[in-house]
Amino acid sequence: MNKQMTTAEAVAQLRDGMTIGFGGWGPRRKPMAIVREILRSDVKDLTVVAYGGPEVGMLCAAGKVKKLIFGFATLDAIPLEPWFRKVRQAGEIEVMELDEGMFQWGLRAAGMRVPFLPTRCGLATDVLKYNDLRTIRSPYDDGEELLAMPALNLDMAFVHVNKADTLGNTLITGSDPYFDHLVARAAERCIVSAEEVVERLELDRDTARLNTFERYLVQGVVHAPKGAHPTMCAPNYGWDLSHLKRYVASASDDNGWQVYMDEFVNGGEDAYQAANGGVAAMGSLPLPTF
Amino acid sequence: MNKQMTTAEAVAQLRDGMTIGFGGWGPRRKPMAIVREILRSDVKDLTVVAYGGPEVGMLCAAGKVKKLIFGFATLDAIPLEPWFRKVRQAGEIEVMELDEGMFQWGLRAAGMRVPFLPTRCGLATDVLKYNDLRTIRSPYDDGEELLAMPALNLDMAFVHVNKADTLGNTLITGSDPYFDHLVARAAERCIVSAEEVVERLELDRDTARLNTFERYLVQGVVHAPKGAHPTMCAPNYGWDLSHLKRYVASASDDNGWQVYMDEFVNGGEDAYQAANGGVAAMGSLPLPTF
Amino acid sequence: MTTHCEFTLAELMIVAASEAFRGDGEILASGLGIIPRLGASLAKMTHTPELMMTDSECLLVEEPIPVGPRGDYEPKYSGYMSFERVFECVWGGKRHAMIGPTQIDRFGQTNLSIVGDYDKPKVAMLGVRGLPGNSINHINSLFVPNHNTRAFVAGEVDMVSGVGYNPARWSEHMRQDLMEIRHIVTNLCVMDFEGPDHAIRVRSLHPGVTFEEVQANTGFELLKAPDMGETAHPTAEQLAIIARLDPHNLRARQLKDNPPGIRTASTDQ
Amino acid sequence: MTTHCEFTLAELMIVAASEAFRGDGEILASGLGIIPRLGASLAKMTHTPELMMTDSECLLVEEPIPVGPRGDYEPKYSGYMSFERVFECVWGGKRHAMIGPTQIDRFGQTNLSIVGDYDKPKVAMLGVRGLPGNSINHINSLFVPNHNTRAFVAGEVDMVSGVGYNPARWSEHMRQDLMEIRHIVTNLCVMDFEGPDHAIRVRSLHPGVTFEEVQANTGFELLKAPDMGETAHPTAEQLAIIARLDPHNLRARQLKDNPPGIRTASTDQ
Repeated sequence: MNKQMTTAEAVAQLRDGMTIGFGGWGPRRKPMAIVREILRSDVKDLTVVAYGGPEVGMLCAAGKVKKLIFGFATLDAIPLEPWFRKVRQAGEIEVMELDEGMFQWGLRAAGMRVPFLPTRCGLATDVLKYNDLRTIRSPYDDGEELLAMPALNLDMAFVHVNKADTLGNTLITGSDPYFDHLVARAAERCIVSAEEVVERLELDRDTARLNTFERYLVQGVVHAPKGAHPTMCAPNYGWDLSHLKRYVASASDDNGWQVYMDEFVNGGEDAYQAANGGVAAMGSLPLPTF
Repeated sequence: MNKQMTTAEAVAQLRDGMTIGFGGWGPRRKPMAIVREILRSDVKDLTVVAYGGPEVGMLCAAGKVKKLIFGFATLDAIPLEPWFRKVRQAGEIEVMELDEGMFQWGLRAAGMRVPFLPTRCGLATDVLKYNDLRTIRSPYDDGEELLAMPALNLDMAFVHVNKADTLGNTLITGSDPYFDHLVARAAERCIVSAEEVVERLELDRDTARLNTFERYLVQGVVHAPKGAHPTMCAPNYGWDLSHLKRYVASASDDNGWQVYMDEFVNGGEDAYQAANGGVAAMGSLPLPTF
Repeated sequence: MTTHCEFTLAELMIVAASEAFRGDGEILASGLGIIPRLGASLAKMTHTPELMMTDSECLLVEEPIPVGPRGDYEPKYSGYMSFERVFECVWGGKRHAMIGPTQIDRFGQTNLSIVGDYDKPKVAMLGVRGLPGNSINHINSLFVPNHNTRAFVAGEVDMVSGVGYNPARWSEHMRQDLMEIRHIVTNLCVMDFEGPDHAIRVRSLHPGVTFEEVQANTGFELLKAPDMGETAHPTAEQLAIIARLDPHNLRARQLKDNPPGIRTASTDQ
Repeated sequence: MTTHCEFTLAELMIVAASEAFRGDGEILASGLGIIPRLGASLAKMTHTPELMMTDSECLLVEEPIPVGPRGDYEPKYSGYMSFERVFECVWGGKRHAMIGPTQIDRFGQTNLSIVGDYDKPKVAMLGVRGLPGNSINHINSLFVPNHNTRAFVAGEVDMVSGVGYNPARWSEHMRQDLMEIRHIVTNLCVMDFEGPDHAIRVRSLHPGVTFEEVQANTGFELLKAPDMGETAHPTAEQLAIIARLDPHNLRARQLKDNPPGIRTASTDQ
């Protein structure tokens, strides 16, 4: 059993119209090497499900996104995601805009294979108005009305981790594992990219706890060092603010996206690393202070 | 802010008829020093909520339990909990017998202040027959019928942890934190007992992750070294099989419970430790191999 | 090629238990009790290496851990499976558990709660434990060390703890498609649910056991699988692996008098 | 006793923000943005030490962490608050957050999603983020650095992201009792929701600001609190703590031109 594959093999599994989820949170630990491969591919009409960072904006910029299911899209240090904003303002994508808590609740429902989970979140807001969401009543004496958050079932999930083995065992060594385990559980298939891939993880008790989802959820392992760039991948490296600014500018420049694609994406991952100062520089980007 | 108190002060907060939850799992990390204090008290008519170990049997033996909400009661190495069995067979307690997963689901509902959470567990079994549980239908097209697990709201929770500070910050250093965080969240008030109590926990990033619930949930901190005995408290010490056997025998002996109370409980915690070979011996009980 | 060698009934049952997991692929294999656990471990060591297993606490291992005291053996872990995580696994359907309930009925419904009247039971056991959730969410197999009519009851079990294929228990809006009961491994035979409407069939008889003996010790009617034959004997390779997985020979203490795998005239039930 | 000293409007607002957390006891205080965060930190350092705070990532601290680069400062942690755990906190109601929405209406409903038409918005912002869940589950306060009619809109906000006290939005079976909007701290005043039916009142005016000016910059009618006075000036002790919590003086960059706390004739809006 060896689940290693290339980014190209991973992305070859996508089909037009699929619903795909991304791990990470905003500009944090996003599987960007895989996103760049998607940008280079012909796949289209995707429903993208994410706590959105630049992967959302880039896929929007490239016209890959039919529908976005999200709680936010942001680059954090730069609050507004430029391409998400541009495409959203042009009315070019459908959206299912959710509370952050509802979002993880919908992933959780999918992972446990229930059609919905109830929550108070979203009631009395326009989240109910603009989405096809229903409410339910508690069957007990309280009779409370709650929002029924539907399961967010994914066809494919992409998650970037710090370390993996060829069997699909993974470790997230940053202090916050975010919701990647829920993304993985919600998906029919999950492919991880990893900073480091070893034959077998052989862990002690403490380190084993940094495994947040099981290998039976993982169908592919891609070795992608600096694969989260320009997002951060704690504790390995921080986000690349200068790259992010360059990316933001592409939304204002004439033909900006094509120029960004030519400069960074179309040449492949080696060229991408070279264009960003090489892996050593990328790996030494300092972690941001919050 | 100093939340330190004695077991006596902790137990003085109980009132007849309260619903109280215990952390731990079977014979693992049970707040037994507090349980012994309850055994010495006048409190009665309790509804006890637990993944049951000897705390359940002892409280049953002492006639403290009006109703038991549980998924199981066991001593693991000795599968059948003797006093639970005896009292249950005599029809002396009400029971709400739940699937292990439903049990944590009900605690979770209480912690997030929703009246119920849906699950497939329990459907098509007699769990539905013997409890006042209702089902609901998904409001979406699937229309699936699910069991509505009601919130298990607790008046008080008792949890034993490896380390705490006087503010109520806690660490569970065993590899499995069980469901103590859910027990704490489900409760109006939570009192922890701890192997070690320090003024302030000052942790590094990795150790901080061993904190599984927040101090705003904790109203009292009891210093109770070997306070989980005769249950295990990994990684500090294992369970005391010879004590557990002695306890099991009490259910068959004439006047067995009174003898057990006199021998181990009525004299207070110092006498308890002495009767079990002293804290050094109790602290060096080997961890069981599974 | 099968090698002829001596084996105990426990070893035969370990091999039969292992067969229940064949072809499961990547799911968590949980064998509860020494024989089921050795069965799951043997499955992983031989025909189904993709299986996942824990250290019987909360850590995942890629090499099954021998049962009993470990001496200096330090397991290498590959991941985490806390009790809380187990419910994610169970509810996600990624598990095959082999458990030993107290009662089983013709629908495969199981009981681990009480025997007798619910309000004042003759025998109170563990409680339903994880049976309701396990049985409705993932594959289960059953292990019965004493095949008799107290275990395989007429009618329904006294307290239905684990679901089965009893249509009266399911509404049209409940999802029954996520459950499966795979095999029942007993000290007499191996059974499955592949008869009409999931009726229980005898799949194979242990050496020296007759169908009539099995039927006489079962509280409901059994079918014979068309290809019902003798339960496969352990191979020398399997016995060697079992010996490594059970260095203290705990398997010898699981069945009364540790009977041989092939009955002699004197080993009556 | 108040010491007379110079202070900026940002410092005045930090102290006003801090007052919003007074008496909250043991809950997580989350100030989003430099001024709210310094406000929450100041609250913990002075009148409400029971408050809990994070390192703005996922670890709990008992000493608020200064904003900006930390040099050699290594925080001591007291616990864990991953993003996942935050939802346990929020849904459990154990939090008071101070956030800066783009629009606020007379019901306290907030918007962080879009301005204009929902399908083709004039401005797309962050998305609703955690506003729906935060607002319905725990205490919230609001921070508005530019008090004007674009922030405080007539009618309802363009996309109701956070709930408010608008009866039309609530059914009789929804629980509205878990929500509370505490204070609104702006560059002109402090407001609360303690009017009849939670109508918004001006609680205090910043030095040199008139009620009429506030009203003119607000898209809906405001009430005056009976004891409406001047917003409390920072004390020397508070200013010293603020300086320690913000060693790089990031607070000076939060408001355009970093105006003084007491308006001079030339500091018109």
